[in-house]
Amino acid sequence: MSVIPVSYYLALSAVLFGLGVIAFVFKRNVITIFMSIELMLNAVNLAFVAFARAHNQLDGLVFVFFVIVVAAAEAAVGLALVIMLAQNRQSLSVERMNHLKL
Amino acid sequence: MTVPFLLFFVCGALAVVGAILVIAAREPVHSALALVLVMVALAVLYLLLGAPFIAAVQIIVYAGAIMVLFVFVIMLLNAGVEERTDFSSIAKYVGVPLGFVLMLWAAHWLWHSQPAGAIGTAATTPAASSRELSVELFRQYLFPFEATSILILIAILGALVLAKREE
Amino acid sequence: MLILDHLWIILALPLAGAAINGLLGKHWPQSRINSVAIGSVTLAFLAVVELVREFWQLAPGQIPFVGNYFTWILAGPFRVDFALAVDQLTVVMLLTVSFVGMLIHIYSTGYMAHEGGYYRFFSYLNLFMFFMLTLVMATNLIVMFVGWEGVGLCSYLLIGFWFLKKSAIDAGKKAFITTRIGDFGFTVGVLLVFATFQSIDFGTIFKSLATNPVSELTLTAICILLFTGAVGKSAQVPLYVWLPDAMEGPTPVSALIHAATMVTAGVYMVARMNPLFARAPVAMLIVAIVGAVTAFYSATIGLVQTDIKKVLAYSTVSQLGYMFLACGVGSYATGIFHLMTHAFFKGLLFLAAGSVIHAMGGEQDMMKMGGLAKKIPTTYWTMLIATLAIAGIPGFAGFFSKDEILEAVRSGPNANLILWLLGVAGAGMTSFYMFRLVFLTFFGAPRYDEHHVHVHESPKNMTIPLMILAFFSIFGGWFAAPHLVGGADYFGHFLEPVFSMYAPQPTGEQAAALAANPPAEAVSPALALFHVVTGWPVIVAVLGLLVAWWLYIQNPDAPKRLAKSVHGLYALLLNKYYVDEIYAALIVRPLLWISTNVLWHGVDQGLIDGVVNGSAHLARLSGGRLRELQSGNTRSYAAWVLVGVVGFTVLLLTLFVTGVH
Amino acid sequence: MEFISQHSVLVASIIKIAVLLLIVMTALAYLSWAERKIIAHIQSRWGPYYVGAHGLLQPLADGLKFLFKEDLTPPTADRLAYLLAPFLAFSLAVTAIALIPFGPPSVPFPFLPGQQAFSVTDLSLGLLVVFAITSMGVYGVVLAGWSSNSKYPLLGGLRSSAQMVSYEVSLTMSVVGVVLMAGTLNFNEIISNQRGYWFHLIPRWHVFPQIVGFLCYLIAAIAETNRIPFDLPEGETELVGGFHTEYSSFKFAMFFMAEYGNMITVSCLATILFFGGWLSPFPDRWTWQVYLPGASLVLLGLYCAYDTVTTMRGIARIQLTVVTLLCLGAALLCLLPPVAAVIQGPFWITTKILLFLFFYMWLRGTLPRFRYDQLMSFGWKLLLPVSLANLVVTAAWLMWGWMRQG
Repeated sequence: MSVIPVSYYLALSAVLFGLGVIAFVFKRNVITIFMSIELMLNAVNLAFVAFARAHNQLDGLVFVFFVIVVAAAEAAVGLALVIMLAQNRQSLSVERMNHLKL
Repeated sequence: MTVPFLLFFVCGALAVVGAILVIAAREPVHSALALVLVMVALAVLYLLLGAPFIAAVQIIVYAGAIMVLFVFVIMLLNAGVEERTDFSSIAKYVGVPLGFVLMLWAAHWLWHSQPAGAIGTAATTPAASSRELSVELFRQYLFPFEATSILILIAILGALVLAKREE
Repeated sequence: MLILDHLWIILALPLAGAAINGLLGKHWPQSRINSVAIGSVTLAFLAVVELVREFWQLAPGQIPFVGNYFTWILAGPFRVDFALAVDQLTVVMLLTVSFVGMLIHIYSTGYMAHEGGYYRFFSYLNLFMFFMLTLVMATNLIVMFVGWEGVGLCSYLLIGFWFLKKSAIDAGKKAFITTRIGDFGFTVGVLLVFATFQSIDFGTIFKSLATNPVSELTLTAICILLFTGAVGKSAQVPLYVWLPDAMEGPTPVSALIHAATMVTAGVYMVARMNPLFARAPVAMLIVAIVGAVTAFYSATIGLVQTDIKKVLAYSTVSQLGYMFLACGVGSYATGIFHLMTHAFFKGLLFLAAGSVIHAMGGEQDMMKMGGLAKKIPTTYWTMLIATLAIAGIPGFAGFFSKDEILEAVRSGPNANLILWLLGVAGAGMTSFYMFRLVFLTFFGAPRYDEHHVHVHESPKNMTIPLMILAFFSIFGGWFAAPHLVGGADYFGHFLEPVFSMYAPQPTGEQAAALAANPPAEAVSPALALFHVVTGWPVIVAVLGLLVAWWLYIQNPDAPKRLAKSVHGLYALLLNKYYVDEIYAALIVRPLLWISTNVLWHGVDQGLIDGVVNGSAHLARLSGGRLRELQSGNTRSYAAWVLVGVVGFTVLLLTLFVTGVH
Repeated sequence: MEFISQHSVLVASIIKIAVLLLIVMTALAYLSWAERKIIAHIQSRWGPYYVGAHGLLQPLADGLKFLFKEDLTPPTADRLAYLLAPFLAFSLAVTAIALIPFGPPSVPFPFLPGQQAFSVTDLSLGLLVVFAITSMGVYGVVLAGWSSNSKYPLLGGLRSSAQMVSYEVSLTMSVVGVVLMAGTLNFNEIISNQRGYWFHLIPRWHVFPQIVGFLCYLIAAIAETNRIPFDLPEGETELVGGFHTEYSSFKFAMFFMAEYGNMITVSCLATILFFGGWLSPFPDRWTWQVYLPGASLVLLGLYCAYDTVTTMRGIARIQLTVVTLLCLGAALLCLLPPVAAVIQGPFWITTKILLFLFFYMWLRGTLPRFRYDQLMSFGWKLLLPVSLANLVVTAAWLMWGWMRQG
C-alpha cells in the first residue's frame, strides 16, 4: 500500500485556505463572505486531520470536532445577523454597509 | 497510480474546483453548492485519512445542516446576483493579489516541507475508531467539550433574540 | 479553654457592635443602640476576664499563647499571619483597656444622650475598642500596625465628631497628620526590622536576637524609628501638639482615647519591643530623655491653662512622659504599672471633668466656675480622689506607680540624676496644677451667672462609672505596696517573663553597677515605709498642694499679681511656648507655599495637565490622519488584515523556516 | 478468473449493487401501485384495475408515460440547479438503501469467499453514514424549490428545508437511545444486540425498552419523508405541488421515486433499530418457522388461483395465472431446506419493512394535514424535548446498570 505524503494534504489545505482568503476579499455579498470563512475553516480542518493522521494522535480530530461546533454556532448567529441586516437595509452588499465612515 | 492516490487527486481537484467556483459564481446559491462540493470532497479525503467519524460529522453537520442553513437564508432573502461594485481599490489591487501570493507561496512551501515527526499517511495504521475518539473527547477534552456545548447554547439564544421580531 | 482557643471572639464582639450600630443604627432608638454598644463591650470584657482565668492555668512553657488564624500576606520570605498572642503584658493591657472602655461606654450613654449622631458615636467607639484590642493582642508588627493605624483613624473620626465645628475638624486633621509623621518613622522601622530579621513576628525576632546578635547601630536605628512612632502616637515632645487640640472631641473620647488607652499605645509598643531596646542603650537614653523632658515641659504648660480639659490634656502628656521615662531607664514593668493606674485616675479625671462640663452646661473655662463642691458632690469627691492619685499623695494609686518610676530613675540599673530631677520637678508641678484645677473648680465663690447656669448632678449612668473608677484610683496600686516596704513586687514579678525572657546577658559594667547598688537591703518595713513617705516625690507633691492652696484659697488675687510680675514667662507658658506658631512658621507655611506654587501651579497644571492635554491633542491629530484609512468598507479592512497576515507569515517563515525544513 | 478472486470486493459489490438496484426500482414502481390500491380500498374504491389484473401493470404504464411525456423546463429557471435537484434527491434516496443489511452477515456470497451476501457494505459507522446521506437529501428539495424560480416552489422549498432540518434533529436524537443500548453504530451489531427472548417468548427487540424513542422516531421519520400528515412541502391545497410544481415527466418521477426511496430507508432503519432487523420474531425452538416464507408464498399463490378462477376474464385471467405460477414456483424454491435456511433473514426484514410501508399508506388514508406553525411547534416544543428526555433516561438507566455490575 503506497503512502500519500502529509505534505500533499497540507499543500491542498493551503490552496483551499488561500482561495478562501481571496473569496473573502473578493466577494461583496455578506452571505458569500460568510461562506468563504467556512471555506477557510474547512481548509484548516483538513490540515488538522492530516496532522492527526501523520502523528497517529487523535487530538487533531478532536480539534476538528470543536472547529465544526464553533462553525455551527457562528453560522447560526451570523446568519441571524444577516437577516436583520437585510431587513433593515435592502442590500446584502458589504460595499453598501459603509456607515461606519464619518 | 494506486486507488488512494487516484482518490486523493480526484477529490483534491474537486475541492479546488469547488473553491474556485465559490469565488467565480455570481449566484450566491451556486457558491453555496460549490462549497458543498468542497465539503463532500473533503469528507472523502477524511475517509482516506482514516477518520470516518469526522467525515460523517463533516457531511452531517457542515453539508447537511450549516450549508442548508445558508441556502435557506439565501432563499429567504432571495439574494440575487451580487452587484459588482468596486468601492474598495485596496481590496482590488492589494488584497486579491496578496491572497494569491499567500496561497501559492504557502502551498509551495508546504509541498516541499516534511513536518517534523510526521510518518506519512500510511493506510496501514488503523482508522481512528469512534470509540477512541469519544474516549479522548470525554476524558482529556471534557472541559472544552462542555465549554463548546455552552457556546452552542449561547449561540442558539443569540440567534433567537436576533431573529425574533419585537412586537 | 473557651476563649484561649478562640481569641478572635474578643475582637469580633466590638467589631460586630460597630458594624451593627454603624450600618443599621441610624434610625434606632437610643436604648437599642446602647444595648448593642455596651453589650458588645461588656461581653468583650467578660471574655477577657474568662481569658485571664484560663491564662492562669497555662504552664509557663505555653506563654505567650499564640492563636494563628490565617496567613494574611505571603510574598516570598515576607509572611504575615493574622495571629493573636496572649502573655502577661497583653493580659494587663486587655484588662485595662476593656474595663475602662466598658465604663466609658456606660458613661457616654449619659453624656451623649442629647447629641446628634448617637449611633455614629457608639459605632466609632466600638470600632476603636476593636482596633485597640487588635493592637494589644497582635503578635507581629504588621497586625499591630493595623491596630495602630486603626485607633488613629478612630481618634480622627471622634475628634472631628462634631464635624460642623471647624475647630473640631482642624483638630482631627492635626491629630491625624501629626501622628502620621510619627507613623512614617514607625513604618520605616518595621521595614528595617524585616530587612534585619527576615521576619516581623515578635517571637521570631526576639529569638533570633537572642541567638545571633545584630549590630548595635542597626538596633539603635530600628528602636529610634519605632520610638518616633511612639512619640507621635503618645504625644511626646516634639509631636505632642495634637493632643491638647484633640480635646475638641466629646469628653468621653478624650477620656478613653486621649487619656486611658490609645495614647498609651506608644508605651505599650516600646515595652513590647523591650528586647530590642534593651540592646540599644543609646535609644534607651533617648527614650528616657524624651520622656523626662516631656514630663517636665508639658507640666510647665499645664500650670497656667484655664481650660479644664486642656489642663488635663497637658497632664496626660506629662504622665505619658513618666511612662516613657520608666521604659527608658529599663523598668518596663513600672512603666506599664503607671500606664494602668494612669488609665484609672486619668480616665476618672476626664469623666469627672466631663461631668463638671455637663453640669455647667458646656462651660470649660475654670475661671467661670468655682464653688461647685456643694452642688455636685459625687463629681467633687471622685475628682478629688483622682487628683490625689495623680498628684502622688501616698495611699493612692498614682503614688505607688510614680514613686516606683522615680525610684527606678534614681537608683535603677541605669539611673540618671538629671532625669530624676526633671521627673521630681514635674511631679511637683503636676500636683500644683491639679490642685489648682480642683480649687478653681470646686472652691471659692462661684464665678458664673447662677441665674442662667443651673448646676445639676449628672445622672446615675455617669456617676456610677465615676465611683468605680474612683475605687480603682485608690486601690488600683495597692498590690505594689509590699514592694515599697521592701517586700515582694507582685506586679513586676507577674510581668517579669515578658521583660526577662529575651533580656540580654548583663555585660561587665552593668553587672558591676548591679553589684555597686544591690537590691534594697532588707530594712525593717516601718523604716522603709518612712523612707518612702518622706521621699522627695511625696515632699514635692505636698509642696505643690500647699502652694496651690496658698495661691487659690488663701489669697485668690495672688495669681494675677504673680502673672503680672513675671509677665513674659506667663505669656510664654500660656501660649504653650508658641510651639504651634513655630511649627506653622517653620513647616506648615513653607509646605503650603511649595505645594501651591511648585506642585500645583508648576507640576500639576504645567507638567501633568500639559502632558495629558498634549497627548489628547496628539491623539486627535493622528486620529484625523488615520481616519483616512477607515474607509468603512469591509473589503478594505479585510485587505488590510490580509496584508498583516502575509507580513507575519513572511516574518515567521524567514525566522523559523530552517526549523521546519 | 483470478482477477475476480483478486478484486473480490469490487466484483461482489458490483453484482450486489446491480441486484439491489433492480429490486429497489421494482419495489419503488410497485409501491406506488400498492399505495394507490390501499388508499383506494380505504376509501372503498377499486383503484387501478384495468391495466393488467388488479392494475398490476399500472406502474409500467406510468413509467412509459413519464418517459415519453415532454420534459419542459421553465425559461426563467436556473438550469444547473433545476437539473441537479431531482438527480440529487433520487440518487441519495437510493444510495442510503445500499447500507442496509438484508440478512445475517454469516451468509456468504456464492463463489466469492469472505464476502457477505445480503449487505452491499457493512460499515462500522453504518447508521451515521445513513444519516449523512439522508441529511444531504434536503438539497434536492431546496434546490428544486429555488431553481424553479417561481413562487409556490420557493415557498415549498423553504418550508420543506426548514421542516426537514428541524425534524432531522429529533430523528437523530430519538435513535441515540438505541445506539447507547447497542453500544455500536454498525447495523449488524445493533441487530445481533437484539437476539434472545424474554420469558423464552418475547423477542428482545429495542422497541420494548425504547418505546418512547420509537414513537419519536416514527413521527420524525414521517416528517422527514414529507409524508402525510407532514406533507406541507407539497400541500396541494396551499402550494399546488410544492417544490416540484414546475417539474414534469421523468424529473417529476424521480422526485416521486425519491420519496418512496426515503420511505423504504426510514422503514429499514426502524426495522433494524427497533424490530430486530432480520431476526425472526419467534423463538428458535419453533423449527417450523423455517417454512414460513414458502408457506406465505403458497397462500398468495392459492389466493391468486382462486381469484383467477372466480373473477378474472380474458387476458387478465392469463396474466394472473402467470402470477400464480410464479408464486407457487417461488414457494417451491423457498421450501427447499438450504434455500429456506438462507432465505430466513431477508424474509423477516422484508416483511417488517412492508408492514411499515403499509403503516405509512394507512396513515395517508386516514390523517388530515398539520398546519405549518403546528408542525414547527410540535417538532421543536414536543418531539425534541421528549426524545432528549428519552436519551437522558436511557443513559441514566445504563449507567445504573453498569454501576450495579461495578
